[in-house]
Amino acid sequence: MTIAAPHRFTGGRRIDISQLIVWTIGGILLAIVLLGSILTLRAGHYTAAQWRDFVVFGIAQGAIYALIALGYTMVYGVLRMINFAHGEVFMSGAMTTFFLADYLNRSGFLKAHPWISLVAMLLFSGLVSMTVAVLVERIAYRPLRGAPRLVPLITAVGASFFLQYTFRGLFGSGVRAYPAIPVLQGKLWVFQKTQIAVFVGVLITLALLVLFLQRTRAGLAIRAVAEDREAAALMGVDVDRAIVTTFAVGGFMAGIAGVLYALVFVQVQFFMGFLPGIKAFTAAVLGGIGNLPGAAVGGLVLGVIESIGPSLFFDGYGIRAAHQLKDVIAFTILVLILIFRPTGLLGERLGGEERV
Amino acid sequence: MIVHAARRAIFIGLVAGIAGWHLSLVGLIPAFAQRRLVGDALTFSYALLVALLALAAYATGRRYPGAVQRIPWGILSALLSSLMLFLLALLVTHLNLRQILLNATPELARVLTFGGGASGAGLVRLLLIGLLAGLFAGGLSALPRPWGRVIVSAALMTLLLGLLRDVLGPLLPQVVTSFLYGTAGLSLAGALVTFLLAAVLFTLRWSLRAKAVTARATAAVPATLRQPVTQALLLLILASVPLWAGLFLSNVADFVGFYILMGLGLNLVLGFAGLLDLGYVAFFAVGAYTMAVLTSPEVGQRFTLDFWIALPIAIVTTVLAGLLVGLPVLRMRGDYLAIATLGFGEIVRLLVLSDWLKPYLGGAQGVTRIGRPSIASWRIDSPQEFYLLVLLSCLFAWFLSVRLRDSRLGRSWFAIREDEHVAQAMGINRVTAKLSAFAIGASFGGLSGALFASLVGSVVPASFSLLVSINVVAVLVLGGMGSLPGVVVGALALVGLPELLREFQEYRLLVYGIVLIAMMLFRPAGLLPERIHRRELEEAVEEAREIAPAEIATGRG
Amino acid sequence: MRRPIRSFTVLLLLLAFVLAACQRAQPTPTPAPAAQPSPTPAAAASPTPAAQPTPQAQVTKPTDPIGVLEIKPGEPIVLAWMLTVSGGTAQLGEDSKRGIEIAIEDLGGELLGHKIELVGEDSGCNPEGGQAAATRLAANPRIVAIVGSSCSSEARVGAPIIDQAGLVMVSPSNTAPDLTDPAKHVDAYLRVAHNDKVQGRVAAEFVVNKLGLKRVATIHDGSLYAEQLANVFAENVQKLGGTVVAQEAVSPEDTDMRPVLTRIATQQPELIYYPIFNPAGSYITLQAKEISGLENVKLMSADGLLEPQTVQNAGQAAVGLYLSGPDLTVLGPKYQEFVQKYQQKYGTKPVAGFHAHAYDATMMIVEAIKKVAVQAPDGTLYIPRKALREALYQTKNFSGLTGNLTCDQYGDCADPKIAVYEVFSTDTAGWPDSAIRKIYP
Amino acid sequence: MSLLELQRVHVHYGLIQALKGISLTVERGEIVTLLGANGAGKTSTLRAISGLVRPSAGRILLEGTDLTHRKPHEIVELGVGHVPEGRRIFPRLSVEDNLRLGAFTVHDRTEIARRQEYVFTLFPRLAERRKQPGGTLSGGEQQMLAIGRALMMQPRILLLDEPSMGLAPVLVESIFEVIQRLNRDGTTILLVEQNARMALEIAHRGYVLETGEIVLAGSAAELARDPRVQAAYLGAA
Repeated sequence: MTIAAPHRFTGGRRIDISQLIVWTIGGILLAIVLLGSILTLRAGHYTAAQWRDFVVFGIAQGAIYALIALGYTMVYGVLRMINFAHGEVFMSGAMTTFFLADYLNRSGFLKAHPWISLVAMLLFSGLVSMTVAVLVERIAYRPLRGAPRLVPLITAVGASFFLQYTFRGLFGSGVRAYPAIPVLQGKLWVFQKTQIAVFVGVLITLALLVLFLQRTRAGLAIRAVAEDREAAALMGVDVDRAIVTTFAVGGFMAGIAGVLYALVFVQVQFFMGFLPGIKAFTAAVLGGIGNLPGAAVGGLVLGVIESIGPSLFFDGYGIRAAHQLKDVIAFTILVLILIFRPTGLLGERLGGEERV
Repeated sequence: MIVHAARRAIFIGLVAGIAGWHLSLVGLIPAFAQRRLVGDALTFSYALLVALLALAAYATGRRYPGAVQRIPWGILSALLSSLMLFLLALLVTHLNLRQILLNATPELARVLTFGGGASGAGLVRLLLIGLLAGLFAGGLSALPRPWGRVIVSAALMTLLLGLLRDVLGPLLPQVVTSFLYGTAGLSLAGALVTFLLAAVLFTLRWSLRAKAVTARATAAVPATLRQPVTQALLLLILASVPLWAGLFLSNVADFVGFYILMGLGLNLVLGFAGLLDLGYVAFFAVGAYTMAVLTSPEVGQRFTLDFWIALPIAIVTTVLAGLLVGLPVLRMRGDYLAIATLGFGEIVRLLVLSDWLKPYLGGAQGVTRIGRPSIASWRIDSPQEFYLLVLLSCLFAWFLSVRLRDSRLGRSWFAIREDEHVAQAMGINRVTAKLSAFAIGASFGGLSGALFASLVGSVVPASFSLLVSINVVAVLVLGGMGSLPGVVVGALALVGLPELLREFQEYRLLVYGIVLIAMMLFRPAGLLPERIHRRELEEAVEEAREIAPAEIATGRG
Repeated sequence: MRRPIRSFTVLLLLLAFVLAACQRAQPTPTPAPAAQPSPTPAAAASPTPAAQPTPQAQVTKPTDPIGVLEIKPGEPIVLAWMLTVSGGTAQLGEDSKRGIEIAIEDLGGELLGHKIELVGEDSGCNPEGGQAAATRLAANPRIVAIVGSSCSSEARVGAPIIDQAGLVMVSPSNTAPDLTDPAKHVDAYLRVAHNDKVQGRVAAEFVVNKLGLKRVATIHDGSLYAEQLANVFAENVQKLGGTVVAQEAVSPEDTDMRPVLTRIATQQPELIYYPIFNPAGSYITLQAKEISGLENVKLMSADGLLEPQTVQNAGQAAVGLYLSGPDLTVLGPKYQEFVQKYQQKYGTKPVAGFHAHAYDATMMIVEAIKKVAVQAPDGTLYIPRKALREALYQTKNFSGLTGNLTCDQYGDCADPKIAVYEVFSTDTAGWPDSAIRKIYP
Repeated sequence: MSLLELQRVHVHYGLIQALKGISLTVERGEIVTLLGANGAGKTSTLRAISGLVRPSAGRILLEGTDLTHRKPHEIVELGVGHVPEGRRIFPRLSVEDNLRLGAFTVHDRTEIARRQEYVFTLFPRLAERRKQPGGTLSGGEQQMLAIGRALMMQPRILLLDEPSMGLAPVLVESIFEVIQRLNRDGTTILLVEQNARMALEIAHRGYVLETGEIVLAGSAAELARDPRVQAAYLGAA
């Protein structure tokens, strides 16, 4: 005992020093942000309405992140793996549905029956994304289940490239513009109608998802597999099927997100999934990965910080083109959350087991 | 039994057909049709289509012991794939799909049917070629042991030589070039000679290995001398590259060198210590920008340092950067570490891009007029001259890696890789071990970046995207994590080869994705696996299959 | 542990040896076997594939200080492209590549009795891509000339390499001013794209003098092109007595521009100038008017957005948008015909803005080849490289799709007429006339 | 035909061989116990039966149906219940959800409710905590939940792996009572147990495993009398 004690002591102290440095850096960052915010607010460039607008824009963007993040979080919760290709699943739905939307628009159906068209687009996109997600799982992930974690991460990166460039090859590299849906044009209070549509979409999807997980047999199976795959198998749960269901549901949501994205941002392109994919992952981590409401909250918070952050934090220092640093803020948040609160804002759920 | 075999043949035939559809519709097949490999007839796309059909036949046939079963089932598969291709040709010709699918052109139909068009003639041609491919693949696998392999290797060699016409042509003596190559690709005679030569060579190699002649031949040399002699020979060849390789190949070699350096650096972190760093590009960027800022008159203090002074400063800066990244992520593992480091990588890129730091780092304009090294009066300027510097750095990094691997520190990295908790319980100081992995690993990346900046002469933020990090990880994965020769092989394959085939860059990332997935599925330990790692990984994958028997693996799907 | 050290010493010795060899053998480093275009060794030795020179050939073979390319009967004339065809900027290069392909098709795939072969390298829109592509092309002695590069960053690094190899390049889309700056210009470099100095100045004159607006804001997207152009514009506005109230930046992947626009709104600009690309450019167009404080702001962009997609993507919001760019009024029916060919061949409308420039670059090169090539009686074609360059520099009033091209001594060949257009309709069926009209000068 | 029959079953984990040709039978209505030291292969035997590991050789038959290459969930549907070592309840799911998972193969809602009532009468403590997450239960309650969960599927044969592990002696008693009661109600049981004395008390027959092989077999009474068993597992001098 006496021999072991000093050793443990020094070991402990060294970790403390490194932790101390980390905490100091964190503290400095916090101080910079706080000081910047105070300076900005005192300078008073922005009106209250403008601050409100920042929040509104952030929520609209964040809602998209949230929808994509739900898929990340589900897959992570069940499989403990980052489905790096999820951004591409999102893209595949949006890209493919463009042709449907374009067809509906040309034939005049879109104008005549906007709601039916919208539902058709959402379903179509969901189905395409679902198919892609399931195929990716089948080919790139399932044969490697149980292999070291790095392995599926690498196939996921591979799948991501494969999908991006397949879509580029099939449909070209050009930017395509979705037709406008007449009923969703214009503003309602401070929001664009499309933004409201996205927001409502997120709420409905989240609610359906929670219901699905809590109330259905398949949902129960997924939750069981998320906690203990082997024990679930011993209960008679078909683990493969539960995992496929997870990918299918996550993919479907990504497809929905794709169309909603196109409603707000109009333009789609083969490259469009990459950055939202990473941001959505950040959102999922922010909310506590594996936690469904967390993903939604994380998405919104990230959106708002990205929108408001550059002005709030940096304007006071008079930094040039502060908006350019918005992704720096996003990634810094990601890193800080991982360092200081790896379970995210709401803590992780869905899954069990210790990780990190 | 028959039913099962038929189902299998049909399944594989369909899969190959779908693969053919994919390759056609993404534009690979039409693009490759421009490239003639042998004579005027054999284009790259024809070779690819035939290979696809033959592969289908081979995959179907390999299950069965004898030619009697192999050949017919193989032919069935190949014919089915041919039919699928013909169907695509028909669709493309008769439906106007171009509004949606860019590559659904009449041209595609022509290529797919080997020039026959979507008509009876095309169908006959396709089926005939399917039949031949099936026969060929079945017959090949039915040949006694070495011959099938020799023929395939020689054929691949010939095609490769044809493909690399523009690279190799200028390097070879005029006489050889004009004999081997026609107006485009190999001439028929050239192809024949190449094929025969390659076949002889491969046969020789095979029989040498079989009879262990190599062992006896080398045994003649005293054991103490053997290694230095082979090493010296290897080094001589390596060092002489700029003398024979020419401008372009030397440039490619330099870039391969940069990736070898980065690969060796990441190998310390990922291969040895098992820490997945997806933001390795950060160190490359720090090295490059330090070099740029210190030696270019354009930014910062507007004073310039000599390359040789800037280089060590760049390395020290990256070591510091390594520590800065390493410290906060000490407690992280696995996915979380990967994502956090990815975040760091992006942050660095975004900062160098920003207008905010433009006065110091050049912003979007980047930095140009970066200094080049000179020794006495000799200015190292061209890729050829740079190559020697790169080679020297790579060798240095290699030796350092070897020393580290066999050192106490190396062992503690391995221990952490295997099980962090156990390692800590054994008295390994996790903090020191991890930080040193990050710091030393970073320094290789910084060295690479500094050389890169100096060679290219200018840096812009776009050069430091996430893709670089992923590239380096892929280099390790392909070669085999933890394996030093693997890094070299990986860099040659993933950086060198695509450079040689630059005109197909459009498809580079597509192929890249396929390679990453295929490697993980079929050879997870890499091409040149490190010994310990291989066993471990294969067991894990094996176990994974046992627990959740994958239909793909057992072929029941 | 002694082993590595010993081999290291061996290596060092070897390296020293090689270094010495290098230094002696190659004062100007060029690939030994591909050395014919090297500037120093006298031209006497240069007409290289002189393995079996025919008597007639010797009679007509021209000499040239940087080499003569010999194309035997049956051999193709090799043209090369050096464009970005991968990654996020892929469509820019792809679009130009198609312009070249159509040009070759228009020539019937033949020139002076030889087939035209097109080879190419991806240059990835970054310096190392430009470097790799340029060295690759430089090492290929069969190449006559290069159409490229796509991005200015590639050309900065690539042009000196191309120059050293004795080749010549004509860029369809580089607009960065420094490339033809007398201090930095290299001999092998020409471009048919306009210099942004001109565009930025014209845009500023239009804004200040014609519209009478004084308070402007600029946005760039972190690309070399956008940043330079935004800066040139800002400088010129200030010179003309205006104020630049905000200089912001976005990233090309951004989709929600409202926050940055709100930032700009606090400075109450009268006009926002954002010389960037799609999709980011269309996002700004779409979202600007939604911002309170920017309801009446004028929007202006540059040639990066001068494409039908801008109008398609932004829809009604694009109406009233000003776009500077090459004077399309001179394009007329020839251009329309070209676009139709494009659409027929590739099944899509042009995906970026420099297809016509690429076409012109190709045709300009072809004209120059026709001027300088010497045909031997046996059909062998000789193309003296220096003469080819000079012929290109002497291009005068070359009537291309993008205007009448005349090259100056620093390689600027573009018709320097920059016009400002206004989008007046969302109908892109008859682009450009159906959607935009020239309003300045 | 025996209810369960193992024929020369081999199991490998990578290079390590865990089972070297195990053959055993379990008849309808029996309690059969597997005895053996740690690492003897008891758990591996159960895992092989329920499909969690795939035997490298040999066959496993359930009333003549070959289980050898089936997936775990199919084996469950054929009527093999398995309470794994360490209980493996789902800690974040409620007690009810845990039980519902036990009856996952049953589709009839009223039947599920009936079985749940049965489990609750067997373990009244669980009824009190039905909404609570499984992870918040005490060790004994978790074991009850684990067994209750296995009962929900009403298996033809129940594989129990170390049900007494980590429990207080009083609880062990009651667990064993439940096991016996189940058996009386008609469930066949294959029991792996460290506590050989208690196992042999309730079992009809037993097998003794050493390093992946069966070294002894016989009725529980015979085994209890066997001096080797006494020395190694019953702690008798």
